Formats: sequence, structure tokens, C-alpha cells
Amino acid sequence: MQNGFDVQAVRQDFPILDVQVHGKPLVYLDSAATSQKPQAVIDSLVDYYTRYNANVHRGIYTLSEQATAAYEDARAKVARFINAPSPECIIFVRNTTEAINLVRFAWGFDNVGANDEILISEMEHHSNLVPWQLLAQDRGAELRYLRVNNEGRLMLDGLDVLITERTRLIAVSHVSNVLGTINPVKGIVKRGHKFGSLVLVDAAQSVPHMPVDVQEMDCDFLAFSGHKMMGPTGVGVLYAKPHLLEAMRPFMGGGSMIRKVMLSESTWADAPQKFEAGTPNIADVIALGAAVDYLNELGMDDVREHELSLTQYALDALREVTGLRMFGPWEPQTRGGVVSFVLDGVHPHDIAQILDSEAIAIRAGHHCCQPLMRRYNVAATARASFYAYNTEEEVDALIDGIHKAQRVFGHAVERSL
Amino acid sequence: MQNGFDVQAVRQDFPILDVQVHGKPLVYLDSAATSQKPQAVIDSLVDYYTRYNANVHRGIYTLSEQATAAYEDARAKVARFINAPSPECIIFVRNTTEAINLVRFAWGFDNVGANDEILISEMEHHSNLVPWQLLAQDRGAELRYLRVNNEGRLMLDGLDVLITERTRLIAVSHVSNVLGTINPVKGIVKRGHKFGSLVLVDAAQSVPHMPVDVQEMDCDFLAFSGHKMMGPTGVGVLYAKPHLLEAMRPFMGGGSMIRKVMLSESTWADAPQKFEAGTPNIADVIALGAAVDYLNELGMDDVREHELSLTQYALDALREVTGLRMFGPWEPQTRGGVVSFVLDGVHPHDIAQILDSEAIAIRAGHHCCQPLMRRYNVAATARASFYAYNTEEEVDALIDGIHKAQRVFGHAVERSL
Amino acid sequence: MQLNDLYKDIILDHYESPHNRGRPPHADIEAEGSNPLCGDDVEVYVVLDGERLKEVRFDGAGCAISLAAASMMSEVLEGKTKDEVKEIGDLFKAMMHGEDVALPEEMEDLEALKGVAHFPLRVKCALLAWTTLEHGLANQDAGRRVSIEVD
Amino acid sequence: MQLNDLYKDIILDHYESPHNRGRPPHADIEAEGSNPLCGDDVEVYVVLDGERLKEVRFDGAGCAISLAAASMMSEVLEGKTKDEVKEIGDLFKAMMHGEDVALPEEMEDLEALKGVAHFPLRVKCALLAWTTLEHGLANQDAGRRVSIEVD
Ligand SMILES: Cc1ncc(COP(=O)(O)O)c(C=O)c1O
Ligand SMILES: Cc1ncc(COP(=O)(O)O)c(C=O)c1O
Repeated sequence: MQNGFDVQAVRQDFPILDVQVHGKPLVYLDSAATSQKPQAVIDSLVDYYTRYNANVHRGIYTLSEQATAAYEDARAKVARFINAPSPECIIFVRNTTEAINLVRFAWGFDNVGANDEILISEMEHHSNLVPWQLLAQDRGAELRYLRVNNEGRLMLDGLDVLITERTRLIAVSHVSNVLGTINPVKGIVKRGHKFGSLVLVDAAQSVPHMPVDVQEMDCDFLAFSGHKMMGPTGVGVLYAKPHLLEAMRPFMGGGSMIRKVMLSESTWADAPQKFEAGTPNIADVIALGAAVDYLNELGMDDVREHELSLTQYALDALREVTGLRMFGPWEPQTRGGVVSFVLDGVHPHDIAQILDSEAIAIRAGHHCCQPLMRRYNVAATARASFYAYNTEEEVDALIDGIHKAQRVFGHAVERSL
Repeated sequence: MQNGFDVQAVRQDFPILDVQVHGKPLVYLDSAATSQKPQAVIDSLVDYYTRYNANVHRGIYTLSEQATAAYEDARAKVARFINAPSPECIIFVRNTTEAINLVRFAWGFDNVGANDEILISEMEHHSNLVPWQLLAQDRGAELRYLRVNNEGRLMLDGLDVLITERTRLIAVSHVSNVLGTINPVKGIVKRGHKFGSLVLVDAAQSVPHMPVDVQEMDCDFLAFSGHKMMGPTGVGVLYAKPHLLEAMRPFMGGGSMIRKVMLSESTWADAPQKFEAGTPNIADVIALGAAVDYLNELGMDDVREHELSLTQYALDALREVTGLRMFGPWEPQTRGGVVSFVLDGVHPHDIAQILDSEAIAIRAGHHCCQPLMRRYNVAATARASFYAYNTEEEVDALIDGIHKAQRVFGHAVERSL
Repeated sequence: MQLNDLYKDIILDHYESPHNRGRPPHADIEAEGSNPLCGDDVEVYVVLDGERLKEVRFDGAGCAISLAAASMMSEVLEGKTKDEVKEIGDLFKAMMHGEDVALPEEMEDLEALKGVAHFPLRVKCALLAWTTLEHGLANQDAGRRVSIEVD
Repeated sequence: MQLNDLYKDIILDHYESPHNRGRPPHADIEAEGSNPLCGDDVEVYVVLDGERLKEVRFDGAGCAISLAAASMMSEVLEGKTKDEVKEIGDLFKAMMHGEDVALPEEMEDLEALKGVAHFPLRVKCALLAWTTLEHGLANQDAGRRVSIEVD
């Protein structure tokens, strides 16, 4: 519709959007938790299991060669999608969480020591917070926090005092899954590098929604999840610069990641195999490749444009709702399509429950960001998030649903106003 | 056919068995690497992605409730399948390899110290060897090996000297993926416990093929892969006794595994969530539940019976092949349906290549068991492995293929005889 | 499942105008319960008269279900003996797990929460105050405020 | 892809009756290469005459492709200068990666391995001896046997 992007045509590609909930058409506004999947991705899975399912790598027969070729082809697709210098710097893991933990174990243990510092932000998802807390505890290092201002932006002035010669790693999200804020990661990378620190970018909420170029960003590590970018559950990606992968110790030990195993010691295969122990999630990796193809067909610039206009539309409407408090920046250009809010007199869980009765799926809770909740002094928020298949009509439904929640809790709302 | 088990009916359930390779019908004899999938498992994936795909746990809307219920239902099915005392002792991971590495990190670091001992066998898959080698190196512990005799059986007499008061863990495979040997794990568990050692059983090759009862076996940990038991790639299982899970530190940090996250420290959810950080592989876990349903319908006793008779048939035929050396026991009752061999004058890779030209898929190589290869003084073996959908006709095709390989390498074979 | 099954008027009433809310000047039992995953927090205060719960009060923050359940609980338990409290609590838990239980007549308010059993994710909201009270009673001898985390 | 493309008679002949197999009494270059994942092992020995490879011999264990490739290599390189060896090696590698190359006439035996390019998993078998020799030449000054692992 808007920007020459035909959202109705896109919707045709997503069979789940025909589902009825309580007899009403599904309005899915929880893509930040997990996205829906186009038919092409589902077909890819079926095709794999019905035509060429076999274990990959070193099977000298046709099915295994086909599976291996498709698996490695998906790696090349993912590499191109984020403009990685080569497929070898793409490691397939389960999800963003595992990607970050891989860095914690395979890089962190050798590179973060006593009194070293790790810098993260207050808006990090638990998956980009707890691993560093644990690493800091294990290594006697210090975990430092970059604070967030009232508008939902990183207080970058703080960087000057927070980054020191002892900073080994800065781990920061590209787009916040609560505030929607797009963080200026390129600048943070530059400042980190000046102090000799590496920088990990949690791109779980950016890679699915906007063009991302790791070489331009110059980050050292980048993590994201396939299931949030129209791919299947069970596959995530770690990108790392090649020389880092080469120097890192392995993470899990087992089949495929070895070169030579002797009784008392072993040598390792080169990356990416070094970090992919055991039988990988072959079908889902290949289907992630199909998701990347699909996103490329939509065009990531257009996806971003569509979400931008939808977010603008939603913010305009939410601004009019009495008693609604929105978290994060009001300018759509500086944020992704994730909108968190609370309502006076109606608890977020009750909002989500009432919206569900209208077949509208949003999330309520701490969104794996308890420290950020504490920062804003709320126990939970309601959160709607958009993707390429969402429409302005669905935003209208959301607003109607919010009004309904306020009606159900009429007295409570009045009392609290 | 045999034993009232209708293998032709079973084959109808596996769409891939209709595939043609080089214009010939596929003969898939590599199920030990990964199994094929019945239509019910494929349908489960499609059903999930087209009807109720949503992130699990704490999403207060219908799709998320459905996904959560199906996800936890799969956990309960898997628990019943191996007779675990409760669903809470089932942890979903990617594969056997991750299950074993989880024990290495979450149990091993706190429970294996300097001069402690870990006992494994010479027939272990790299996935049940490299993690312990790495743990031993990290902790200054000693890795000991139980040897294998010429017939392919563990030399259990050695246990008396190998297990000591310092043994913290015995890690042993239930069924060897090269020799087929079924190891007497129940007895090993008993002897390990007498010395206060825990016992981990690598059940990657047993759970798919025979009834397994963890309470009867009394093992402390048990690991297996969904993709080898008709389930999708990307999901594996760790079973552990509840009190162990409770005492263990978490493995990966991130979403879902926490209770409360503060800036400087966190508390953990109870098992199984404590060990399932981040968005799980929802679709594949649910499909693994469908695979368990399917296997239950076949009946694990019947599956075992069918493979037993097929293995007997194969061994009888292989015994007649001149210049063929088989590894592992000759009595089918004491082994699974995995048959490894070498041929005089024809390298295993060349055997596999020639069999592929007949659409027969077998594996050739070290099968992730380099130390075992060295034990038998071979660089590689050829391996055929059977499952519920294989037939005697396919075994005949294998034997014909072996003869063809010998014909192609006619002179070489003669020379070496 | 109808929304009305969950948000019955009586529940909304308790949420909007809770009974027995606030900390009493003195309490024999002080317990706080939290569900960090929801962000819900509830405090339960009991003034004892021997075996009897002379007064039950609560405070905290949470969703409609958890606060209404706390309010109702405080009402129905006032004046009950500890044994009776245990009995009623077991009945209530059974009801929340979908069992068909017969509540004593004077407790029919609690019936209003029956619909919660159809919303598995909200059951823990309804149980938060009860679990907290139970924990307080079990640790009566602690001589201080006790706390419990549930999820 | 036909099986005959891979197992041409000439390859089987080299496998069954390898040329230049065995360790010479003296060698200027000794290199061993292994592919631990295949289990293939090859040793390459070179007797030099200035810049020229006077004699090339090999030994080892492996599949038909890797041993035939070693045997053929030893033949075609005999008497060549190091520069020529590099040139031929590059041509051979290009051929293994599916490029259409024109081999010098006296090397047409090598053409027999062209079909290997269609079997990606076997390419490394065909390259093992060549990689090992290359490594040996590069480390000529080491004054001892050198070894390399490839996969
Ligand atoms: C005995 C045994 N253990 C462990 C594994 C590793 O399984 P996965 O690759 O699924 O982690 C396998 C399969 O390859 C196996 O056969
Ligand atoms: C910013 C951010 N980081 C990390 C994650 C964790 O992703 P996953 O659960 O796929 O590991 C998420 C999604 O929940 C996220 O939004």
C-alpha cells in the first residue's frame, strides 16, 4: 500500500494470517517475540524432509551431498544478507541467546580477566545481560552499565567515563525490544575500538527489520535469531570477524568440530565447523535461507519503510489515548516498530487478556528486560510490534482494543485519572 | 512382515522413500547418522507454522497458550517415552552433543576438580569424548578409558581397576554407532554408584531403536537426538535426575531461564527452564512429540524385533562376502542394527561412492570415532544402519552393491586376497 | 472462553475497591510474595488470636486477578482457625486447577474466580496471595517478615 | 554423473599398480600430508637436481582417488623445474574446481581426474598429494620431514 509496498499481497504469503481466534480474524502484533512464516519457508521444510533429508558433511551419497550443498548455500545467503566478508564467519546456533553465550564461553574465558570491564546498557535483553553478568562473576571482572534517559535513549555522554583501557567488550543491542530505540552502534563501535575493546551487537530486533551491514558497522560480533526474521524456530546466527573465530577456543566439543581426536587431546576444524558441534539443525538452517530469499524479494528497504509508516500511524493514534504512557522515542525515524506502553488503572496483563478476546495478540510483561522495567519504575508493559505483514487496520484494531480495556476497567481508569 | 510388523505399511508413512536417485529407488541405510521422517512429523511442523506459531511461556494470548501447551505436552511425551519420573527432568537441547556439553558445563565445572577422574570408553562417539577431554584439561582431571576387545565389547574386567574413589563420572554409550554393541549400562551404573560416581549414558543409538527405561537403568544423565528417532533436526534431549538439575548451575544465560534479574546478579528459574535459555526450538520440539507418538504406535518392542531380524539377515549375508571384515559382535541379540565393515582392496569411500551409483546410501569414514578406528587399525569403515522402514530387499541391494564394488576394483581385490 | 468468565463484576469490584488493603499497625505474621516474571508483588499481614486469624490484610501491586484474589481472601479468612484456613486454601487451589469443588456457602464470592481456571497463565495470579499467606503461616516462628518468590 | 567419470580405467590402473611408490634411499624433501577426516595419509619424497625435481616418489594409504592422484602426480612432475611444478599444480587445482583448463600434452593422464570435479567430496582426495608436495617445497629449508593436515 504505502510506498509501493503491497501489504495485502504480502499477507497472502502467510497462511497463519487466515486463522480465526474466538471466531475473529487474528491480529498478530507480537513479531518482536517471534515472527510468522511465509509459505516459502514452510515449503522449504517440507521439501527438505520429503526429498533430501540426510546428515551433512562427508556423507558420500547423493542425498547427503544435496543436504550439504543446501546447508552451506544458506550460510552464504545469510552472509550476503548482512554483508559479511565470507560465509565462514557465519556460525549457526539455536538463537540469539546461544550466539551471545558462545562468545561468552569461547571468547570470554580467554579474554576477560580479573578487574577487566564489560560494558553493556541498561536496556539490554536478559540474553545480552545475564551471560555477561555470569562471565564477570566467573572471571572477577566488572560489569558496567550505560544508562538510558527518560526518552529511551542511551546516555552516550556516559561513554567517556565508562569505557576505559580495561574495557574488553561492549555488548549493546542495535534496536531495543521494549523501547524500539535504534542505537547508534556504529559510533559505539568506533569509540570501543579506540580503547581496544571489542563490540558485540545484539541485532535480534534489527536484522529482521532493516538493512544491516556488518562491515560498515565494523562490529566484532553480531547475533540474531532466525525465528524473528520469518525463519523457523531453532536457528540463530553468530557473525564474528574471521581472525577472532580463528583465535577462539571451541565452545561445545563433539562431532564435526574436530580435525583429529586422540585419546588425550584433539585438534579442531576451522571455523565455522569449529563452532558447530554435532548434527546441526539442517532443515531449519536451509529454511532460514528461504526466509532470507523471501526478505530479499520484499526488499529490506521497503520492509523498513513499511514499518516506519505503520509505526508513525500507531504513535499518532496512541498519543490520543487518555491515560496511556508510551516508552521510547516518539520519532519513528529513530526507532523500530516496537511500541511499549502502560495504561492508568489497567494492568498490562489485563490489557493483553482483553485484547486476546478480540483476537489481537500482543505481549505483556517485562519482555526479558527487568532492569529496564525498574529504570522506568514499572513492573510490566504492554507491547505491540509490527512486521511487513501488518496493516493500519490492525493498528486501528489495537486502538479499539485498548479502548475496550479501558471500558471494562471503567471505574479503575476513572479513579486513577 | 516378520513378527507381524508390516514394514510395507510403515514405508508408506515416509514420503522420502519414494525418491529416485540416479533414476533408481532410494535405499536409505544411514539412519544411524540421521533417520527419515514420517508424514506425521512433517505435518506437525506445517500445522504449527500455519495454525499456532507463537513464542511460548507467558504470552497472554491464544496462539501463545496453544504453542506453550503443545511444547510442554511434547516434554511430557518424551518423559513417558523413556519412563522419566516427571517432565521436569527433560531438557530440550539441539542434539546429543549439546546435551553432553550441557552436563560438562553445568555439572562438570562444579563437580570435577584436580586429580579427579572421568571414565569413558574407547568406543565413544567424539560427542561423548571431546567434552570430557576438554573438561579434564580445564579442571586438571584425568580422563581414563575402558578398552574394547576384538569382538567389539567393553572389557568390563577393567572396570575394577579403572573406577576409583576419585571417579566423578562414567560416560558411556548405550549402543555403539560403529560396532552396534549394546553395552550393559545397567551394570555399569550400579558399579559406578557403588564408588559414588555418576553415570551418563549416551543413548543416541538406543532410544530410537529399543525400549529404554531411565528409572530401571538408574543412570544419572541420558542424552539423545530427536533427528535420529524420526524427529526433526535441531532438537535433542537431556534427561537428568531431578536433584541433580536442582543443584546444577545454569548453562547458557538469557531469557526464560531467569527468575529475577538485577544489575549485578540474578536468580534462576527451576528446571527445566533453568537450562532452556532463549526462544526454544518450538516447532521441532512439538514435532519430536509427534515422532514419539509415531514410534509408540509402531511399538518399540516391534521396532527392535524388526531391526533384530533385519540385522540377523544382513550379518548372515555379509558373512558370505569374501574379503569382508565386519566389526562388532556377530550375535544380533547383543547389538543394534548398525553394521560396519571394510573390504580388502576397496577403500570405504570408494565403496560408498559405488553404492551411491546404485542409489544406496551408506556412510563411510571414521563415524566420529577416531580412537576406535585406531583401536582396530583402520582409517575408516563403511557402515550400513537400519531402521523400522528398511527391508530385506534393501539388504540384498546392499550385498549386490558390495559385489559391484568388488567387480569395479577387480584387480585390486584379487591382489589383496 | 468468554472474557466475562474472567472479569466478573465482583472481581472488578474487588480490584477497584479492595477490602482490607493496607498494613495494620501491628501484625503477628508478615509475608511478602512476588512473581518476578509478572512483576506482581503482594504483602499479607495477619493478626492472630490464638489459633484464629483475627484480621487479614494485604497490600501490593498487580493485575486485576491477583489483587481481587487477595482482597477476597482477606475477607473469607477473617475469623477462621488455621486448620480451617488450610482446608479452604486446599479447596481454592483445587478449584484453580479446574476441579469441581463445593465451597462453603459464606465463601461464594470466591466462586467468582472459578473462571480463572480456564486461563492457565492467570492461575498463578489468583494463587499469589494464598501462597504468600501459606508461607507466612508456615514460618510463623521466624519472628520477622518472610518472603517467597513464585512463578 | 556417471560412476565411470570417476573411476576411469586409468585411475584404477594407477590405484592398483601405482608408479613411483615407496620411499627412496635419500630424499631432499620429505613431506607427509593427512586428511584426518578421511583417514587418508600420503608421504611425498623428492630428490632434487638444482631447481629440477629429479625424482618424485610417494607412499601412504587412502582411497582410489587419492592414491591414483599421487601416482599420476609423481609421473608428470618428474624432471620438471620448481616453477613448472607450480604452474602445473595451479592448473590441476583449477581443473579440480571445475574450470576448463588445457593441460600440456604430455600430461593428459591427469585429464582422467577431471571427472572428480563433479564429486565435491572427492576433490580433496585428488588434491592431497599435491598439497603435500607444495608444503614440502615451501619448507625445503626446514631440513627435516614436514607435515600438513588438510580437510
Ligand atoms: C553414539 C552417538 N553419540 C552421539 C552422537 C551425536 O549425535 P548428534 O550429532 O545428534 O549430536 C551420535 C550420532 O552421530 C552417536 O551415534
Ligand atoms: C533484543 C533482543 N535480544 C535477544 C533476544 C533473544 O532472542 P532469542 O530468544 O531468540 O534467543 C531477543 C528476543 O527475544 C531480543 O529482542
